[in-house]
Amino acid sequence: MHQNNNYLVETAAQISGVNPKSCMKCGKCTASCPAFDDMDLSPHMFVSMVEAGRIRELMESTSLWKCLSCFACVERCPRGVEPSTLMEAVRLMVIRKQGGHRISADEIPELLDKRIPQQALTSAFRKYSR
Amino acid sequence: MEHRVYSLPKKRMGELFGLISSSRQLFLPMEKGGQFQFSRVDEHTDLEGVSLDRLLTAGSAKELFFPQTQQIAAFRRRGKEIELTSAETLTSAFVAFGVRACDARSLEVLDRAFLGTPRDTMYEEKRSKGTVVTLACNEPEETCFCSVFSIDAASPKGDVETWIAGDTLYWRPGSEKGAELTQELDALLDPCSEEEPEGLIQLKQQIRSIIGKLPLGRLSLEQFRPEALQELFDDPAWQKLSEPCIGCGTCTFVCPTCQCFDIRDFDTGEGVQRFRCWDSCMYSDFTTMAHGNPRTSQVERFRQRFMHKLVYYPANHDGLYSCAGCGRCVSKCPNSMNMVKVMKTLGGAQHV
Amino acid sequence: MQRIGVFVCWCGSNIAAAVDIETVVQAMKSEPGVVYSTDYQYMCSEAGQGKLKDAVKEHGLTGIVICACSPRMHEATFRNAAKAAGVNPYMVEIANIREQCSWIHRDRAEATAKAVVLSRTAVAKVNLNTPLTPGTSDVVKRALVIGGGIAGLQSALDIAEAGYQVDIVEKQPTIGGKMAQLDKTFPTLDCAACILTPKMVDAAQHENIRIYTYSEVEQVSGFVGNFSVRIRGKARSVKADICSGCGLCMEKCPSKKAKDEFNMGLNNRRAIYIPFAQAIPNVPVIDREQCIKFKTGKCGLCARVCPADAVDFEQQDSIIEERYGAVVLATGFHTLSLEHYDEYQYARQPDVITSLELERIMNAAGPTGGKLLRPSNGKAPKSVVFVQCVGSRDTTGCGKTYCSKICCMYTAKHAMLIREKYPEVDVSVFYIDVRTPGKNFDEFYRRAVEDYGVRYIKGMVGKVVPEKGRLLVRGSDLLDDSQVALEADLVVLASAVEADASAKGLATLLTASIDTNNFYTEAHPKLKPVESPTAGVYLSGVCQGPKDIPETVAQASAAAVKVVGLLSKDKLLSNPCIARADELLCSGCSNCEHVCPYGAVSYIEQELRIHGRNQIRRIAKVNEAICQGCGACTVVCTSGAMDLRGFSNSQIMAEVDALCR
Amino acid sequence: MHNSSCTVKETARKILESGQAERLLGWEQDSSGYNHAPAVFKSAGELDRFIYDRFCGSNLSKLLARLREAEGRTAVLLKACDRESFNLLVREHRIDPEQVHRVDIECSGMVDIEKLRNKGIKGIREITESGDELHISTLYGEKRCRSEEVLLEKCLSCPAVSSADAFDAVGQMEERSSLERYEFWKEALSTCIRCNACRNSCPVCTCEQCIFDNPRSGTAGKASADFFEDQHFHLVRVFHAAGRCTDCGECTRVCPQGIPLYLLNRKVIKDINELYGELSLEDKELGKGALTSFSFQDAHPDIIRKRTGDQ
Amino acid sequence: MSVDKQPFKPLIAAFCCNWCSYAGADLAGTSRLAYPAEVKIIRVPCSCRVNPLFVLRAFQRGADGVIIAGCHPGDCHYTTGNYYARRRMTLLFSMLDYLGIEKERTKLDWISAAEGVKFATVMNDFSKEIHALGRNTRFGDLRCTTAVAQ
Repeated sequence: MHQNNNYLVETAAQISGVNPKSCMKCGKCTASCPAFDDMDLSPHMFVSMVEAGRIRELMESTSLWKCLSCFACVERCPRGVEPSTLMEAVRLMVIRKQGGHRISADEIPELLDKRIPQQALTSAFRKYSR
Repeated sequence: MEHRVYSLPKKRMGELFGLISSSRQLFLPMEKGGQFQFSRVDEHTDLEGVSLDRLLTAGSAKELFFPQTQQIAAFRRRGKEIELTSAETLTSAFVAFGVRACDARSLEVLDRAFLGTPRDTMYEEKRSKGTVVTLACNEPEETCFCSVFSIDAASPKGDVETWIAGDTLYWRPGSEKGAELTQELDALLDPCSEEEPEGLIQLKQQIRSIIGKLPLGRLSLEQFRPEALQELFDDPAWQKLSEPCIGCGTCTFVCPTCQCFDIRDFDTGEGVQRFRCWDSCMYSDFTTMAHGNPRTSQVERFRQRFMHKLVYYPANHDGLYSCAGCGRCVSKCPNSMNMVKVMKTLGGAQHV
Repeated sequence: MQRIGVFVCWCGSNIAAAVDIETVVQAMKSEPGVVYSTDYQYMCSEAGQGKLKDAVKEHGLTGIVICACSPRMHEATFRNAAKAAGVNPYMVEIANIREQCSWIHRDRAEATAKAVVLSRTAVAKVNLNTPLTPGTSDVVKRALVIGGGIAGLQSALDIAEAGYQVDIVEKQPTIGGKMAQLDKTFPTLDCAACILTPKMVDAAQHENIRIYTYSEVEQVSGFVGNFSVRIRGKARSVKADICSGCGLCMEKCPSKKAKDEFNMGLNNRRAIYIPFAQAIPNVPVIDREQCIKFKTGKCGLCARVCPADAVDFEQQDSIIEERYGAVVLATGFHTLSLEHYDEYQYARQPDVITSLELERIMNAAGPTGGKLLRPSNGKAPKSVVFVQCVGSRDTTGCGKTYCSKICCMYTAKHAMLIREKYPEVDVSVFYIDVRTPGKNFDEFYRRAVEDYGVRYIKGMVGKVVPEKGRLLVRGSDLLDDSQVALEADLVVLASAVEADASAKGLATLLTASIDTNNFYTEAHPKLKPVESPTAGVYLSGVCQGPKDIPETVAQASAAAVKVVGLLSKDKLLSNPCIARADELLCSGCSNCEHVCPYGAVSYIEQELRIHGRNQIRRIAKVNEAICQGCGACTVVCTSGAMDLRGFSNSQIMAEVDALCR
Repeated sequence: MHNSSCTVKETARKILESGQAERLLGWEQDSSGYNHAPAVFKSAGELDRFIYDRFCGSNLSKLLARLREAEGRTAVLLKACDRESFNLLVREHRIDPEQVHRVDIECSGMVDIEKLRNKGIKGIREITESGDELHISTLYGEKRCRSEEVLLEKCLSCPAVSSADAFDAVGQMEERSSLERYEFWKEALSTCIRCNACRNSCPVCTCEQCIFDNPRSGTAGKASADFFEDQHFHLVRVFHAAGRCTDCGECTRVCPQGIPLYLLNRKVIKDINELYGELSLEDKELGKGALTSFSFQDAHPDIIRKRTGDQ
Repeated sequence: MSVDKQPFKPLIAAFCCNWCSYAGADLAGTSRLAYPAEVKIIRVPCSCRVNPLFVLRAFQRGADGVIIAGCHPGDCHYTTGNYYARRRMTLLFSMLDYLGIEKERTKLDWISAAEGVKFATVMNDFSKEIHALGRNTRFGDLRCTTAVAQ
């Protein structure tokens, strides 16, 4: 189904409950982000792009999946913007668009890798399966 | 003059109402907004709402003769002149059907107040045009105490007296007016052969037997004599009795015998419309005069109401009490204070 | 019944061209109360006013309706004319048939009909008007300034110079406030003490100024022109009148563990102390919580060494009761406590400091003698990082939602001063926005960047981490879209400005309102920026909102002018169109008190005779000197006891009736 | 209920015997078994007539305000629904809490005798309770009725008795079209006889003189000759209670015409809850109400225009 | 209604605060910005002076619409009056709507002394709405409407 841009913006806002307009562009999120080095879009840009309605680009970006959901940005943001929540919302939008299970419990042992933080795997399982 | 009894199968009462309402306005106890009250019935009315089983309407039949609000006159300003128009509206003939014995008695009480001297022409107009068709109370309630005032709910006095016994409506004219109405209904009403049909005799017995068992049926009126006026007036019990009274006017407004009214002007901007409206002796602004209010505390106002009903009125009207024992105040008082409690407290040793 | 005269003005052709004047004049003749109705070309002219005066005499008028231009234009003119003719000025009403009728309606019939309605509406109101007289009250020719910082001092000096008595109440042992703690001031970089201390001396020596230090306002009653104030002077334990300020006591005091508040706790002071060398009064105070004598009963060394025998351990608090005509609030500010900002490690790392602490470190009279040294080890730093907006512009509830306004400038000042004195030290500033509106402000900031090589990084700090004896500052550079990690020896946080804790209590005492941030609210944000909504109470300095020294001084002087303007009057005339409670109707519910923006309503227990019986009732009383006549109280009054003179319930309802007729 | 009835009486006895209060405001038993009137008890001896059962619906805090000038302390029994009224009266200085010995009592719902009658039960002689059933002995035989079916309107959404949402009915009314609402209220309010029971029983209405009784207020309208006056009376009554009404349910309980007045009061409460939420702590401390406080973020009245789209 | 000979002429009462909206109306006048003559202004010191009773009174007396205009939030001459008015009128309008009175008959707007254009626009728009609604039949007192109806 073709999703027009307004719909995407509204959906992101609806899922996250976040108002990107309250961002004052201080960059504290980016300053706090432990996954920054792996991201091509830093958290503050993420917020800024949602504000600008560039959701489709975000949905296609790889940074989306690099966020650890550690909530450092949520914790530190002085304006209550919650970049991580916003990312989660866009991730959900991608998942909902594609539908179906993306990971099952059986697959987890294969995926176990010492370098992957266990927390990330658990949250991935929670997020990507139903 | 003794009138004979007529009968009509109960299921044909709809036709009866139709016939009455074709020549006169007809008022019946009907449900409206969840409450039962006398409402106008015409050919468009759904008779489903008519309830003759319900003992009492929320307001009494008094409303038909002495409405809560009635326009008296209108004044209109023309420049600096004032033009007066009287708001005399003529009432067309009407029939109130299903009036209970207590409400019928209350009209007698009102007559004494309004048709004495000076005569209240507005009341007189309505009274002369209205025909009261009473209905016997098949199932009196625990709040009833009409028998205390020698009212016979088994044989209610009215222009026409009716009974519903089983499947039959019995109809007996009680006055000239009633006889006239009966004549108009000639086509429907079937004259009975006996003076009192068996069904009717049985019903009356049945009603009287229930009345004999009513918990409030044996209140004593002995104490409420004109001679005891001062003693009753000074009774310290009034203080205690009036404690729960919050001074609302519910008892007076549901009372079939309360007759006080106020005259109010309504400024329309270009003139004044003058109305009379029910007033309540329970209100702090009742009979306020230039100097203020004659009764400044609730205990005085409370005492006034009951003294008027039980002592002053009978003293002035040959012993006729201004209470018909309908029990509306008993069931409607927000704080459960009522005529019965007053009578019990002040009425003598056997009830205390 | 009134005898009303109606005067319909043509306003040349302004009204007459659109409204049929004669129709209006004739229509008014049949309105109730009207005994005379006429018209004139220019009612506001000398001749027009003369016509009015003549008519008053000839027809014995008690009320006047002028159908003319807006009351905002000539109400005062016609009221004066009425007064001259012997009619109470408040018996005049204006029907606005120019601005709200003839000028906007083209159709003559329509405009005329509307003019008739507006005129009869005014007639209906005048029928219910009552003569009103402005109240008067005396003015006590003395002002109270609460707070002895630069704001309070400036206000006090200006008032005193104008010839009025002023008392300053300062809760600290010395006047001087926050400015005394500063090193240099932007944008001129002159020394704060050099410009402040002369003012302190001026105030101390001024014949019209009394200074109560170590004192607090405890109770206030009264109203504009006549406040009664109780001031509690806390016991110094040193007799100020005989102490010579020699300082011997301080030298000998064995209790040395108290944090020196003046130096932001960076070093210790004695239990008997003078906050700083130029303190006024130059009289020590004993910190009873620290003093060994007070704690254990033993010691008393100071008393023994005092050559003037001024130490008095028995000294009690003193109570001063005084009356004032006006009050200036100058309670100043504090910097936000940073306990909620763990990420900056302020509480754990001694080398993470606030800007005010840096001021003391940079100050020649400070704990390091003016040398920039790290509090942790006393060594010179090689790199200093400043973080802006710490606790400001924060909507999460940890900090303050507003911009603290002064941080951008003082950070630029600090950065510049460090680079000037220690060119080898790297200085970086993390900022969100640089805000420098002000004379020579932006130039100053640019100098820091361009001439002094301060590195400004657009971004915020995410975390400060101690690493190998230094501090690793992790932040973002948004312009570069990068994360930066700077090694620093000193991290300076620009912590938010917040209203002094005393503001809230004083607001209650004075019924001056405060906003959600505890800054005092001004009577009008644009037109009355130095007045509080409570008449006779004025605002000076940061207590009204963050501001720098020049702005503070400007506001302080403005407040002083307002005070002088008030004190120069012998009597205050009050607007008679004010609220009044009908005592027989009032139920004492306090709702009017709750909505009054001026605190003009108070409650009294009054004995009333009701139905021939005496009853004590709690009833509302409106203070006529304070009430401004907004009418908020009248609407919350359910019994209709509260009414507004000049705009009474019955008057407005009569207007509605006439308008809708 | 029976248990708590004995406990309440015992509590009352202790208070009067110990002298903790000079008098106690409670209910006095009536021989009808349901028409118990509020009464003042001055000594433990008078408590023989004391009753606390399913028929003690009246809110005693209103009567307490009338005893303001009585010497000494007055003890008052407060059911859950009456307590907020009490607090309001304290807040508005109509009751001096120092002069009151407040006793919170339990309640498992009060019976609406009108509802019982509407079930066709007449000629009541005695009512007894057994489990969750009422046994009514009448002139016309024995009747039974589940007590929850005949509770007072105010009990139906009382957290102690039921889990129903008090605002459901208001929500349903809001759903109707403007014209339907108009027709509904026209019918409901036109039965009003202006007896003032709602006003006089309301604990919020304690003005020394009500504007409806004050000919100078311009609002006195004893003669309700036009429907406007019925609307006007109830609108003004509700508005005077706005932000103060504690939903104690007295007005609905006492209305002799059975007008659903709670639909009006709860509408205001619902609006206040939805638009303004809880009062700030500071406002609460000052004893302010929803209409004597404000917030800078309050909605503009246009929100009403946007709320429902119909005509 | 179609047999009505005269076109519907509504009656609109406008309560304007003295400091902002009344001055705004004056400015509209000075700028010759027309709005319908059926809008008639009553001057009050502050929007918080408008008692709901006044609004009801206007409707009782036959007004077809009532508008209250005050200073913008934050601009109140008395600092807080319009905030109280805002709450009170919101609840009043909501209650009127609830009773089935057309909600378009009431309005509150903020008009500053500088907003002559806004004053005229607001009044024109409001008047249009009232025209569209027609005569106020649900909330008037029949006894008062004779004069208006003629």
